[in-house]
Amino acid sequence: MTEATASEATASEATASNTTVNDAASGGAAATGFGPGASGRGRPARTANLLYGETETELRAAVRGLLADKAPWRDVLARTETGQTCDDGLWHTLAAEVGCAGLLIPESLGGAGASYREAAVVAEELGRTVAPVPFLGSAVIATAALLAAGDTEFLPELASGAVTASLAIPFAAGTRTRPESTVRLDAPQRGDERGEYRLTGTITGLADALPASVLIVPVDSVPYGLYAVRVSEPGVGKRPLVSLDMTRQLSEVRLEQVLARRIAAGPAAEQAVAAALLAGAGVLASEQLGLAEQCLDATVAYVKERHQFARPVGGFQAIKHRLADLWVSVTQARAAARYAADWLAAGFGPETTMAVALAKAACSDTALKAAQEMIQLHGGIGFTWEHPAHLYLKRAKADSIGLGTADAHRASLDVLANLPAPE
Amino acid sequence: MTEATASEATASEATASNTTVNDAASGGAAATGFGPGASGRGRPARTANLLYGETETELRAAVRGLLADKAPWRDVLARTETGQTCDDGLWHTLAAEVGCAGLLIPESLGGAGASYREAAVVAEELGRTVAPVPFLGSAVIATAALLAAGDTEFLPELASGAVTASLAIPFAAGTRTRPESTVRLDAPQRGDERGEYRLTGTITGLADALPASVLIVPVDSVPYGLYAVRVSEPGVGKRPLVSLDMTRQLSEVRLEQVLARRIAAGPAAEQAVAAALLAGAGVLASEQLGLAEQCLDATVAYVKERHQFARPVGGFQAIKHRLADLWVSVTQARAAARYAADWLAAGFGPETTMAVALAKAACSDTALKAAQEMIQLHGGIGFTWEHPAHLYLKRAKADSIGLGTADAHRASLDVLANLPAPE
Amino acid sequence: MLSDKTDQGGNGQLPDADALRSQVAEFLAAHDPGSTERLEFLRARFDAGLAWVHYPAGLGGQGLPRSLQVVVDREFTAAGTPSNHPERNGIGLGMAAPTILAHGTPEQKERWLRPLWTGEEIWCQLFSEPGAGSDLAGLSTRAVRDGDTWTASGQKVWTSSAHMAKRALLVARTNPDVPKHEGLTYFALDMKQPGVEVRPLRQITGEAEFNEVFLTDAQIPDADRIGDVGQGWTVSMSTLMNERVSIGGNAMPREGGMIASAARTWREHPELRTPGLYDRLLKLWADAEVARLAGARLRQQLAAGQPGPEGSAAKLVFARLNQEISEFEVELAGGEGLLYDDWTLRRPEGANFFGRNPGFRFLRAKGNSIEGGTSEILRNIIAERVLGLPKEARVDTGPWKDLPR
Amino acid sequence: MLSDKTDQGGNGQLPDADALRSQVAEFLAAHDPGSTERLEFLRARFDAGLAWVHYPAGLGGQGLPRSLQVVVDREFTAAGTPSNHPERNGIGLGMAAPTILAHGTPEQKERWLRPLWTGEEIWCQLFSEPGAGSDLAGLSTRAVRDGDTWTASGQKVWTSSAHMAKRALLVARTNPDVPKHEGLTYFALDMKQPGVEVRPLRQITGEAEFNEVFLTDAQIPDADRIGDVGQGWTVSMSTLMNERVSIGGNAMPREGGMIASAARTWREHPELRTPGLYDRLLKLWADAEVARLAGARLRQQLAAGQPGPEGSAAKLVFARLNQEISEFEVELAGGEGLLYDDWTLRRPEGANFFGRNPGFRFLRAKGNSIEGGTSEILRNIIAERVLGLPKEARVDTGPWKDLPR
Repeated sequence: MTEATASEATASEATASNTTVNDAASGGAAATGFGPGASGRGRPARTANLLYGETETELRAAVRGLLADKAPWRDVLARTETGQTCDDGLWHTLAAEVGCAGLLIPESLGGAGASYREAAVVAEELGRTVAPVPFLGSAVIATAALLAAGDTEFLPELASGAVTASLAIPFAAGTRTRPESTVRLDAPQRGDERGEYRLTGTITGLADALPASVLIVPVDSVPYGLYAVRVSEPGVGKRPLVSLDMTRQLSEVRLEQVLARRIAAGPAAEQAVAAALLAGAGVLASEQLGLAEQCLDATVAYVKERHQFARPVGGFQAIKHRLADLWVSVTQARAAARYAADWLAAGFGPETTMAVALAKAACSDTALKAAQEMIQLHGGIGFTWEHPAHLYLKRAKADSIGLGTADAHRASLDVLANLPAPE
Repeated sequence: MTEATASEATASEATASNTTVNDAASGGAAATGFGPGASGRGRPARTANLLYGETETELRAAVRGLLADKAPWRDVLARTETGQTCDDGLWHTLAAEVGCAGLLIPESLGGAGASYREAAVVAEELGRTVAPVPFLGSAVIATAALLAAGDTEFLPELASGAVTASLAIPFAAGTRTRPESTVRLDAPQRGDERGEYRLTGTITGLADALPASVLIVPVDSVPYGLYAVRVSEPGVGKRPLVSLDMTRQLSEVRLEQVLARRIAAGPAAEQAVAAALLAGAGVLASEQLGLAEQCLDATVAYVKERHQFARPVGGFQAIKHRLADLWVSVTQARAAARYAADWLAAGFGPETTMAVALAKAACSDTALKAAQEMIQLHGGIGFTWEHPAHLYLKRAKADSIGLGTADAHRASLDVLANLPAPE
Repeated sequence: MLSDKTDQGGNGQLPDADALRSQVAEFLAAHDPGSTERLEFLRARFDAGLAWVHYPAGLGGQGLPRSLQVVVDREFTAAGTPSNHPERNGIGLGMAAPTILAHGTPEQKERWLRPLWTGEEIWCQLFSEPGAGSDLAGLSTRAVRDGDTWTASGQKVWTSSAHMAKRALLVARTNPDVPKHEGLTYFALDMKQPGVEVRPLRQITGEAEFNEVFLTDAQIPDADRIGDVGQGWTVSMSTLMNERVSIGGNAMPREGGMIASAARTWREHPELRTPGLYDRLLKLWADAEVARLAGARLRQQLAAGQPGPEGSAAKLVFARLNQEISEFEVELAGGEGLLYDDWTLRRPEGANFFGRNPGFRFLRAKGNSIEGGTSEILRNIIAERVLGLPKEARVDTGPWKDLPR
Repeated sequence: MLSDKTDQGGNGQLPDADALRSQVAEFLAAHDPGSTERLEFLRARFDAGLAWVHYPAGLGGQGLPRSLQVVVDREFTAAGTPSNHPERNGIGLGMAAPTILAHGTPEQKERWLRPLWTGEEIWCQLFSEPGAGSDLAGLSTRAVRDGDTWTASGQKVWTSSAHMAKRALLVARTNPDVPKHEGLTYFALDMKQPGVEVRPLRQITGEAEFNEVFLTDAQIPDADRIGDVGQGWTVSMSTLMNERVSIGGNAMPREGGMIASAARTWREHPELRTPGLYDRLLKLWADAEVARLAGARLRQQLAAGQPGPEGSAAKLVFARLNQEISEFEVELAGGEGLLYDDWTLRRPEGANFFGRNPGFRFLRAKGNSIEGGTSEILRNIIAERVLGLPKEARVDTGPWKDLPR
């Protein structure tokens, strides 16, 4: 079991048992705008907790149990071919009864006052089942925007599950630069006497917007503003789009002179959008982690059962080594995902941006690899419609593009890690 | 043996049997300067011959026989620790007796009047044995420069093996842009009454320069010029460098007011250097191919013999699949190397530049991968000095940098294949 | 450049090409494409030995080198004559015909080859089963003989064009008491009978390009058995050899295949370009072009009578590149890449690896490393047959009926 | 952020850390580092139970959690006390000590642990053989008993610090007539005797970091046998478990390890930057940082009493990254990358993965996927022990003497 040893290299450290993560930079509690910023630089280093806590483990068990019962893959698959691709019933249970909608919302506003660490665990479970609910869009991204904007009107409704919200930014937008808005402010530019505004424009490629009853719409007005729109208002139109991942169907939203309330303006609005996208990318990484784990588990189980040449396919060494490599990737992805969740829980700042970039890059690649191995190692059956593998492949591919690709997040290391690009 | 079929996709073509390579562009016979140029655009497409011809096969047999006899790996290894890292005896036999020095030189100048197709085959065999002879530097690169410069003084001496020449450009130089010269022209700038010049300067990182008795020195004079220097002249100093690949040891050359003859000036000189570097890169690709094949062959042979767990290591499926993948890479690399050799034989032009870029990129990666697999699959023994594996690893790594890295050659596809870089 | 013999292989020009051209000219003079009815014309072409010139005289050919086929095809195409639409009968032409030629009786060749070539009879292949994919020899479909008739029952999968086919190549187990390779027999099954039910098999693309075929006491006259009883494995192998060369080894122009749309999108959409994607594009473009050259080299070897084992390499690389390039293309497309064109169940005419939108190409490419021999099986074949590495220890040598499944 | 129990694992702070600090303070008061002789000081520290606090009382410790060791080490380092130079006795501290503790007799622990910890006695490991690398249990070195003495003969390889070692952990075959795992016995061998010859084993770097050790009738008193006769395999496994956790799983600052020099070169030499290299650098930097986090998570699991199998993952990733990063670094260096610093045969004090020049790091890294368990063996372990996939069919279960070699 040993070919050679080089223990000297390592034994000296091995005798010590340093268990801290020496974070080079550290995060700021206040949300910063786009780009890494520098607000957090001065603050003391903290030690990230990369493990799962008891409360997180309990939450996971509750969510997993519910999904096992309410989101078996055959139902998830069948729903992708209906006119109602979002499972409203499941979402209501998850949001209101389990309380997932209010995880990030302070108790003072009716939420659970938990953190991104718990939200990330819920995302892992949703990734394991590719359940079609707007947790990411409403309970994470829109909620993060409202929190950063200091909203108090909508958050209680979100916490109770009465309202589902969506930030009107295309899913394919990256987290690094402020996406250009395709919505304009109609006269009166400064809003009417009741402080109300009118919005007109079309935004396409939105995730989790179909079930949303409230839209948070950024507008490149002067100043840049964040506006809330109730879809019940006249002039709001939604069009479902045929999406690669029908378990998180994208849509196009049209606004015609729609009544809107401004919830943030200027830097505050910009920071709210930046925080929302960063939080979304960080939590999405955990969704990808859960997806990757499920693909690995399902494939390992299958190759133990599937016989060819009168042997379990999982007994062939080439298959064993590939699954071992995949398991290794998952261990790496998990560390990155937990690091991002823990830093998001601590607030926004350069180290949080770094953590999210590392996690989204690692988890995007791992989830895609896992889904592809799932199909290949299932052989023909994995290539058929009547098998869950393709649901995972499509979700993995869409997630790898959503909220910044692995490439895009690694590119942010130019500033975050001081690795300048070639001229 | 079949999981599914999609023969429709292919059967229609399968019934036909098109055996031609549709070369998009085609080469010009005249040497062009740096960059792909456009001289060849208009000319009719030709069909590249990607196979080995009879004369090439015979030449291979002769060279392989000689090397098996004169360059066993233990001798090659031992020589790397001597003061004489080039095997002059072997080189003389190869150059003069087998006639490898004059392959590219027309019979009218005492050469064999063969082509780059044969030179490439010799390079393959030299790669298989990492034999320390200056074939690439003298019989390919320097010879190509002299041919392009229309020289008649030195080529006969090179053809006879009496003289070994080296182009004074660092091995790490790429083929795409003209390397800056570190040598200057001393007064009189226009040469003296006998048309002789004086050169001063230092060039470092030269391959195959230690055994060279003639140096071809490019100088960024006005006009740009190519000068020939006899090493016997006063003022020439050579210093061997401790090199990663001691089977092709690099060196530094110092010139102090050295007597030189100008053999080309202006565009002619520039074209000569461009042609020499391109030809060198193309033939080097075949050297890498031969090296990769030898690493594969030696490793396959070893894992058939080596027993662990009372089984030949080569019977473990993970090992089998890795060697299969390596074999696949070699088949790809061979096609690219032959394509480059065949286009070089046809002359210089855009398609030749394309062919060399593809070959150097593919063969650099394959050779490095093959040498690394050789070490890993030999286990501990492959990591020891007293085994040939490291000679191949060091040669493979040096070759992957020499005359343009894979990255550098692929980068030239921006123009060659019209794949513009991002802004 | 040198012009040694192998160079002749480079363009398939052999002395009697001209002779053939004049043959075609005479034929066309005798059968005016304009006035002759389509089927009549094709049958006449077959009978004239100008269908597939490498087939024997009397069976549509005249025993010439396969490389001359292209000459004949060019002439007929130039003259605008009716086509036998090979794309509609890929398995018939690519797999059934060579199998029949190699293993069929004179009577079977006589009976089957002409309607096959003219396209009157479409063929499909009943090999794979849910429980027998890579391990084809483990298949369970039973065929029992009673006098001059066989009765077959079982389930087959991954059969393309089964819904259009008149006949099928069927491998069935005729003796479960012997080791698995020895108990198989090969048949030509008439698909148009009550005992044969064809159901569309839907893929991850949403399309149903393939079928499941359920056999329930399907009848096969013993006259339609191909090869001896118990020889089914040998016959199947020759069928599959023909399949393998047909995937991934075809002539293509530069930037043909999957790379075409990726390169086009790159050129037409500067706004989508990023440094990371550029590095991937350059690698993929170069690999695709090198793979194209490797395919060309393979065909030159065949033409020069130096067949090599590189065919398996071609299919492995074809699958890998199709997957990596389409994966790249979806990412390059960004927001567009998150969309799909249509999920409704369709029945395409044939496989279309490079069609529709990036999402479709991405999904369809996943099948390339499974269909026609998984990449894992191909690596085994290369390791064992090309590199001569030891075979896997076998545990399936006992009677088929006793093997774990 | 949350502060659940596991968070305690995050920084190793446990209640009795202060108690320990005062212990150390008392000890230092009693033994002035300035005036006490080095060896005397170290022995006293050992006897005071402040050497390795997780070891039992009387053997240099006091049975405390391993995580508290860092507290003690900090205090002693702060006080500038003499070091036992763990880097010179890595195998002794990392592998021999835990093995002796787990399998040694009280007398052996008494006799060996103190001089081992103080550095008076360096230990090495005699496991691998030319014919037994991954298949350690197949080793051929024989040990024959005659009364209270064993006589050992054979060849061992890859033994670091053998030339400095006083004692060696030796596994030898004491019964060739039983299956290979059952015929092994574990010994502590006195290296300073005529029957032991140590020769430098040169690596591809030019260095001789390891040795070959030739045993010719080397004598071993039965009192130096560790574990029962025939139990050698079990004892070896516990030794190797300690080895595995020690490679690749160590605490590092961000941009520590192999990535450090690559990133520095990138920053300091803008002229070397290319787009292709940039893409590789970003991937490697990100992977290295994630691997660092995975290592930190692994240590948090251990500290929280939730040991996981991730150790094997750490070593696999460590090897892959060291190889890819150093390969990148040589290419980045360009012309400089074609040079080497020194090929002359040297005897380094220990392994130095990250030292010297890029060429050295590139070559040395090739060993990382071989030493301490090849990457292939690690993948087997993960597949079988972590994922529960079927084991390879074994053909080596018969008597050792009858196995093919």
